Amino acid sequence: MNASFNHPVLIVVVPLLFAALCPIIGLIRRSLVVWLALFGTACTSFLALSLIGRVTPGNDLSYHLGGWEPPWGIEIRIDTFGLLMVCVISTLGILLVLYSWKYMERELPANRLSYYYTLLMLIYTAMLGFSITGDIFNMFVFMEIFAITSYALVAVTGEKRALRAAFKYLLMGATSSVCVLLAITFLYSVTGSLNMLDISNTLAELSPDYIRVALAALVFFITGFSVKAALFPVHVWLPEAHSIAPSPVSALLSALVIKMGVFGIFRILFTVYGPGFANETANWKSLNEVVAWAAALSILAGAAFAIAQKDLKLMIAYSSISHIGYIVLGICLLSYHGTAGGFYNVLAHAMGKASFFLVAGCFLYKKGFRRIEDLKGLGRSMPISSGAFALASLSVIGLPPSAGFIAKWNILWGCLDSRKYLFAGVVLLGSVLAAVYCLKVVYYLFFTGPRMRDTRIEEAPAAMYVPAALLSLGTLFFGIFSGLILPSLNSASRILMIR
Amino acid sequence: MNWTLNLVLLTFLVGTAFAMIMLKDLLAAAVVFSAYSLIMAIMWSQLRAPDLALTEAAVGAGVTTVLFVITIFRTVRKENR
Amino acid sequence: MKKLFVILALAALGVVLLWVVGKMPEMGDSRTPDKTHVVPRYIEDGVKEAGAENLITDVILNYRGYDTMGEVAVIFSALCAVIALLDREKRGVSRSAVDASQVRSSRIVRVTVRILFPVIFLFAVYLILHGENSAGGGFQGGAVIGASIIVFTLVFTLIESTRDIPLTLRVILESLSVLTFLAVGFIGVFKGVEFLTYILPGLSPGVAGALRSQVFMMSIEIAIGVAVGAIFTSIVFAMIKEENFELEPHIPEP
Amino acid sequence: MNWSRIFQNLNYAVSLLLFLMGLYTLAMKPNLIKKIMGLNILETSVFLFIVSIGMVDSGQAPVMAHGAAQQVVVNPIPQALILTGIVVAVSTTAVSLSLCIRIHQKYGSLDACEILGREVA
Repeated sequence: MNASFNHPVLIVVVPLLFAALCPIIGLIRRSLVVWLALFGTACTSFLALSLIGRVTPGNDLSYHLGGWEPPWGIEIRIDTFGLLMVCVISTLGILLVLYSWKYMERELPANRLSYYYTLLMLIYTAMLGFSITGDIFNMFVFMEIFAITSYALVAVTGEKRALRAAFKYLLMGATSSVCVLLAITFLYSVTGSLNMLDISNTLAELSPDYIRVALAALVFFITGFSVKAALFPVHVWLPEAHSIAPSPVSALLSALVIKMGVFGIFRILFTVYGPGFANETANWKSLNEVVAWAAALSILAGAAFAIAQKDLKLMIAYSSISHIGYIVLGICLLSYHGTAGGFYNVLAHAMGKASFFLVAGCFLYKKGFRRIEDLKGLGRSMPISSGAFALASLSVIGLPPSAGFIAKWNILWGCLDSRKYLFAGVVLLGSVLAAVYCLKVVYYLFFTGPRMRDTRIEEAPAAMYVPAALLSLGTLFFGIFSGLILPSLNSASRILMIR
Repeated sequence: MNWTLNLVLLTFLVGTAFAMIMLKDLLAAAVVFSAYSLIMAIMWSQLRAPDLALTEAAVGAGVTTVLFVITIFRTVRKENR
Repeated sequence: MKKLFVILALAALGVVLLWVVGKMPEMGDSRTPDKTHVVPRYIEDGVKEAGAENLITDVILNYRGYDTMGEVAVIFSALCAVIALLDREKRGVSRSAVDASQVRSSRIVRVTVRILFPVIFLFAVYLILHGENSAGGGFQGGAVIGASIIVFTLVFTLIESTRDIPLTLRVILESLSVLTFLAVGFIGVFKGVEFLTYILPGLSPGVAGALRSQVFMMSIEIAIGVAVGAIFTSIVFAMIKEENFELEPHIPEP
Repeated sequence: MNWSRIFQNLNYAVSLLLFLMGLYTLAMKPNLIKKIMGLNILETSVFLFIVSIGMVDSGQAPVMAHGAAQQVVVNPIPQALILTGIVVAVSTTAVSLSLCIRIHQKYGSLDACEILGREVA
C-alpha cells in the first residue's frame, strides 16, 4: 500500500467512509456513533496535519484521480492556503464532535442522533474536498454537499424559528449555487476546460471576443460565493441561521462554512483568473476593488449591528459578518501582506468564533440564557467558560498577544502597502467597534452581579468547556508563535502576486 | 437538429413555466411541473442527450413531481393560504 | 410597487445577460472552444481507454469518477437531511394521507400497477446493466426503481410497502453506493495506483485489463442503481407518513 | 445588438428567459412551494444552457456503436455534468420540501409574509 502517494485523496475519502458507516453502526448501537465520529475526525486530522511538511510555498502537491492527467481528469491540488484550510477544518472537527456529544444528547431524540453525526461527517468531507480540489465543477459538487447538509443542520432541532431561518438560508444558498453553476457554464463555453490551472492558462490568452463572457462568469462566481460567505449586501440569511442553530452547529457554520465562500472567492480571483487575465487587468482589478468595498462595508455594518444586539448568539453571528469582511478585504487588497493577514484571520477567527459559540452553548445548556443581560455574575459561577470567552474576545477584538492581532496587523500593513488609507481606517474602526461589543459581554460576566459565587450554578460538562477552552488557548498560542505559519503564508502570497 | 421542433419545444417550455408561476392551485402547478419536465426530456433527446432524457423523465417528471404532490397533500393546496 | 421594481431589475439583468450571450460561441458550431480544447481525446480514445461505448458513462465513471462520488454523497446527504428533519416512518403502523384517502384506488389501477410493476423494474435493471454501451446507467435505473416503488406505495399503502422491505436492509443499501465507490477506490490504493483507477498494475492492458475495468465500472453502476432506488424510496416514505396517524391502530384491509 | 446571432442562439435566449422567470418566482411569490418550483425552473434553465453549448449541428448522441469511429458526436462533458446537476436539484428539492412540511406543522401556513409576520422574538 502506497499511502504517502495517495495521501491527498485520503483526506477526503476517510471522513466520507465514516459518514457512510455512521447510519449502519447506528442500527447496531446508537451510543457507538459518537465514538465512530470522533475516531473518524481524529483520523482525518492526523492525515491533514501529517501533510504539513509536504507542501511548501510555490511547490503544490498535485494528485491525479484515476490516473488521468489534469485537463482530462480531476486534479487535487493542495497549496499553502488549501493546507491551512484543511488543517483548520479537521482540527476543529474533533473539538466540535466532542462538544456535540453532551450538547446534542439533550437537543435531539436518540434515533435522530446518528443522522446528526452522519451530517457532521458529510459536511467535513465536503469542506475538505472543496478546499483541496483543482477543478471548478468538482468544487461545485462539494459546495452542494456542504450546502445541503448545513441547511439540515440549522433546522435539525425542529424549533420554530430554526425552520424559518433554515428555509431562508436554503433559498438564498440554492440561488447562489445556481449562480455558480451559471458562471461555470459561461467559463466552460469560452475556455472548454474545467481544470483551474488550465482555465487560467487559457484565460491569459483569451480571444478578445470572449472577454465579455469571461467577465460575466467572474461576476456570477463572485455573487454566488459572496452569498455563501455572507458579505454585506447579501448577508441577510446569516444572523438568524447562525444564532438559532444548536450551538455546535453555529460554531461549525460560523467558523468553517462561511469561510468556504471566502475561499471560493479567493480561488476564483487568484487561481482561476489571476492578475494575468487576458491583458484586461483593469477589469480584474476594479472588480477586486468592488469586492473590497463590500468587505469594508461588511466590517462596519456587522460590527455596528453586533453592538445593537441584546441576544448573545445573535451578537456573535453579526460579529462573524464583520470578520468575514476582514478576510475578504485582506485578500482583495492585492498586497501580499493583506492576503497573508486575511488567511491568518481565517485561523484566528475560526478559533475565536468557535470558542464564542461554544461558550454561549455552555450558558444555554446550563441556564437557558440567551440574553446578554442575563449573564450577570456568571464569571464567578462558571469561571472556565467565562475565562475562555474573555480570552477569545482578545482575539476577536485584535489585541496583542492573540492571533487576531497578528491577522489585523497584517491586513493593516496590506492597506498601507497598497496605499488604501481609507480601508486602513475601516480596519481600525472595526476593531474599536469589536472592542465595544466584546467588552460589554465581558463586563456583564465579571464585573456585575453578585459578589459571591453562586453555588447553584456549576460548569457545563467537561466535554463542553474543554473544547471551548482549548480553542481560546489556541488563539493565544498562534498569537505568540505566529512564526509557525505566517512566513509560509507570506511567501505563498508573494508568489501569488508575482504570477 | 430540427429547428421547427426546437422552436415548438422552447415555446412550450416557456408556456408551461409561465403557467406554473401563474396557477393559484398548487396541485395543478405540480402537474404542470410534470409536463414541463417531460418537455424538457424531449428537449434533451433533441439535443442528443439520451441519458439526460431518461434521467429527467424519471427524476423530474416522476420523483420530483411525486415529492411536490405529497408535500401539497400534507400542507395546503391553494397558494394564498 | 415592489413588483414593478423587481420586474424592472430583472429586465435590466436580462438585457445585460443578452448582451453577454450575444458574444458567446454560436450554438451548433463544432469549432467552439469547448469542443476543441479537451473533448477530442474523449471522443477519439474514450472507448479504448475508459472501456465503455457510452462516452457519458466513460466520463462520469472513469474520467470524472471523483465527481460522481461527490454526486452520490450529495444524494446520500439529502437522505440524511430528510431523515434528520422528518424521521423515518414507523414500521407497520405508519399511515399516510394516501392510506387514509376516502377515494380508494380503483381495481383497474391496482391490477395495472401489479402488472406493470415487474415490467418497470425489469426496465430499470436493463438500464443499469446496459449503461455501458447504450443510454442508461446507475442513476437513471435507480431513479426508475425508486419511481416504481413510489407508484406501488401510492396505489397500495405505505403499510403494505414497508412490510415488504426490511428497514435494516434499506439502511445498508442506502450507504451501498458510497461504500462501493470507496471499496473500488481503495483496491487501487492498495495496489499502489491512484484512487479510482480501474486498470490495475499486473494486468496486461488489452482484453484482460479492459475486462477488469468493466467489472469495476459495472459494480459501481449496480451499487449506484440499488442505492439511488433505496434512497428515493426512503425519502418518499419519510415524507408521506402522517404523524397524526401514527398511534392509531392498524386497520386491516378488506 | 446582433439579432440574427441571437436567433441562431435561441436556446441561450430562452434559457435566460427561464432563468429570469425562476428568479421572479423566487423573489415575488409568497408561497414556499411556489418558491421551490421557481428554484427548479432556475436550475433547469442553467441545465438547458450548458447542454445547448455542447450541441453540434447534425451531431450524434455520444454513444459509440460498434466500429463506428469517425462519426460527429456532440460534446459529452456538459451532459455528464448535468447528470450530476439533476441529482443535485432533486436533492435540494427533497430537503426544501421536507422543511416545508415541518414549517407547515409549526406555523400552520406556507405563506412567507405570514410566517415572517408571526415572528415574536
